[in-house]
Amino acid sequence: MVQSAQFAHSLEGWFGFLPLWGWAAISAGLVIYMLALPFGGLATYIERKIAADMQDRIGPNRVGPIGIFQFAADAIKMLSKEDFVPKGGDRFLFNLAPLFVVVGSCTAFAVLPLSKYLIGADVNIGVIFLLAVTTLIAPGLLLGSWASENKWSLLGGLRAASQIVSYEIPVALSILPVVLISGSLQIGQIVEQQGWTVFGENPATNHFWNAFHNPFTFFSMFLLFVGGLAETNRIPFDLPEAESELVSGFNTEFSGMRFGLYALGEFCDVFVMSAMVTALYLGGWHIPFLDIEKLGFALPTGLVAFIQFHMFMIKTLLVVFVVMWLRWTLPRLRVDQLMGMCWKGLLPLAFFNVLGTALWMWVFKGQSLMQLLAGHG
Amino acid sequence: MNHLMQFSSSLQGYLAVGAILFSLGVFCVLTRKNAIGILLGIELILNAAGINFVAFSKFRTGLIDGQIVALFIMLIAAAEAAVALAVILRFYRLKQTIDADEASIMRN
Amino acid sequence: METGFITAFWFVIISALTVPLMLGVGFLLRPKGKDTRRKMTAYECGEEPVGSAWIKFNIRFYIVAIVFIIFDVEMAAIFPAATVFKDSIANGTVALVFGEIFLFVALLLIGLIYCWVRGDLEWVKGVTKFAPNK
Amino acid sequence: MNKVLLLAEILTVASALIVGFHPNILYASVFLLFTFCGVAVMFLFAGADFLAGAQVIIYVGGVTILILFAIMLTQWLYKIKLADIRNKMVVPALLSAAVGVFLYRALHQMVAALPPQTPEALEKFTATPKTAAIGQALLGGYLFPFEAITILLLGAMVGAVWLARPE
Repeated sequence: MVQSAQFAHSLEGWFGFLPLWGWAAISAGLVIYMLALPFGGLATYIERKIAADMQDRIGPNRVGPIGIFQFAADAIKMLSKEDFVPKGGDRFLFNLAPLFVVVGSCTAFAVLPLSKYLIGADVNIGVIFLLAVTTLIAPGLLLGSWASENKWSLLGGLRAASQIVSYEIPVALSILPVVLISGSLQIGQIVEQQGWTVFGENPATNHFWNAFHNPFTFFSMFLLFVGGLAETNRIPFDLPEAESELVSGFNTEFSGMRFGLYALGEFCDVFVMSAMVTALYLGGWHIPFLDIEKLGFALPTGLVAFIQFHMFMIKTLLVVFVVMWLRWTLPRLRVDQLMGMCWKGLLPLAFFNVLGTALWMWVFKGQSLMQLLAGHG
Repeated sequence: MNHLMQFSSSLQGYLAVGAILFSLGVFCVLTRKNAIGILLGIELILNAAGINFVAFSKFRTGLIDGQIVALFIMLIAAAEAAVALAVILRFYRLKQTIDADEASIMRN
Repeated sequence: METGFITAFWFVIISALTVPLMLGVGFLLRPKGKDTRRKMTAYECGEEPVGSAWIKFNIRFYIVAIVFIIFDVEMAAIFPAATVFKDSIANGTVALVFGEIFLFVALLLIGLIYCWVRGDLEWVKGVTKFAPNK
Repeated sequence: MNKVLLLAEILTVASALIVGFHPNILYASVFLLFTFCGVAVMFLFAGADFLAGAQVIIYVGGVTILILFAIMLTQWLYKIKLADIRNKMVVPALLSAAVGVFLYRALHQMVAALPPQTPEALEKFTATPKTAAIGQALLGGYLFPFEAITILLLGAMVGAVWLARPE
């Protein structure tokens, strides 16, 4: 068992004076209001800037320097828009749907390992928790689309639900190799094992990034990325909200802040997916080939947490950038291609990767490529 | 209030919730005309069984076996839901209704 | 109960409270127009909506959901077995665990292949059958 | 922490009541979702951490979606057909209440028959992670039931797809 150093513990250690549950509440509030929601807001701006750069335009540039406050302007606009439930619609479900989406995507932030000392909730079923919480999104989208009594919405919602649930299988199966390697579902432990330093002795459990553990996990990472892309309804898998076919898909009838909450939930989900790739395959908070806690002199924990947090954010935002980059690169798939790709492409490949990783573990006694190269065996 | 909290975290609390869920499930099965409604009742009953197994596993035996049985219940419940809904769908295509009273071909 | 789950509960509570909070702020700021009939109609690109939106949709969605739930269950059941795989290498029961995972996966793959061969995974059925030179 | 458990139990029972009594089946299935979530939290407090996750994944992510699809597919005459609960409710209510009371009493006798755990043992049981233990058990004594369930799942998938397939 790794010494659990969750956000609440760290805060209690640094500041004291409140009971642990108080710090737990504060850490949850901090992660949601200082990371999840601001990211959801800023991502809209960043996405538009990246789009503009790729298409040789300027993009938003009016509000603040280089348009950085565009997201605030957007938020004010959304807040001051009129809000109504369509006439034949179901008011109760219409109100309930954004709740599912926001809870599903924001609660997933609880298990993201921002740093060794800043994991919101390093629960011992971390991976399962992540998968379980994000399943709340699919019923939310389905109910919201049904409640708005609009044909575009219903078609979009059905597509969204069936796409999200289908791609959940390849996503879970491409997480499975990591579980095989780490022998744990606890995300903090999974990340901890991905450390590697060239300046000294590595613990026997550490085996560098999971992506480079063996060839199968390398492919598994891409499967996870593609599956995550589909789960978050991003291009090229954005059929549920394909503008040219379904107006705006499942959120056609959602106006003002309700639409804002949907968009927010979606961007938070993109972050969660990217963070999942980072934490499970790209070493999480670890700086490549360097362990800042074993430099020979001790850094204060606060500084370590700060550095690790930035390392994690750099990696995650790089993955987010790739997601946005793909949006302006790839065309949208057709619905039959989408389903075919899931069931006939990703699923058999994911099974293959699981069995391949298991075989590698068996043959090489659980050693990673890096450990074999370093001659640990 | 304190008493209620004490009760809720005891074995009796779990059993009470399980019994309520079970009887509501039975009620649902008996009163719903709709075949999907009957399935909802069955899901409630299975959940009640799961609660009881898990509660006994913690409060009495201290072994993991109750949880494994609860896991098996879940797996079987999902398989059952898939098959039951497929049957309902078939019935719907046959009769254009899913009223359980209409399923009387086998009668007489 | 460990700290992690306490924090996780707070995450659920705070993110659930965010929704009414934001909608509440919006409620204070936004104009309250009258609900005219035209405004309340569903958006169908400017046309008057015809009939109910609760249409009968393609049964494919449903079949995909059925196949999904079986794999979902399988996925949930295989995680505990995968967790003990690493330890089993050390204590020599690896063949058993590997065999078990392999059997589990193989049996479900048979089901997948059955659905695949019978064409249940084809979204557009009949297009290839009727398309050529008719 | 007991407050959270109490809240979860109230959520479970309240939403189960709505499942039982709401005439609209779509609402009933939405509240069934809340019941599942409440039961998951109860599992968590009973030391079944993996089971709680599996409960959410299987029931909320799987069964609910399937039920919602089925309702949406079969109930396209929404308002006419969804409100179909029988008018005679007294006899079923009495009957199910009797079943519930009988069940509770019967289990209560079992509670008395089995020796209780010490508070320390309960604490320890709740705190230990269960995933690996479940994995060991599934590979040990429960190997045969586990494989039997795999075959059941295979049969269920093939059968359900065969039944649902359009001619």
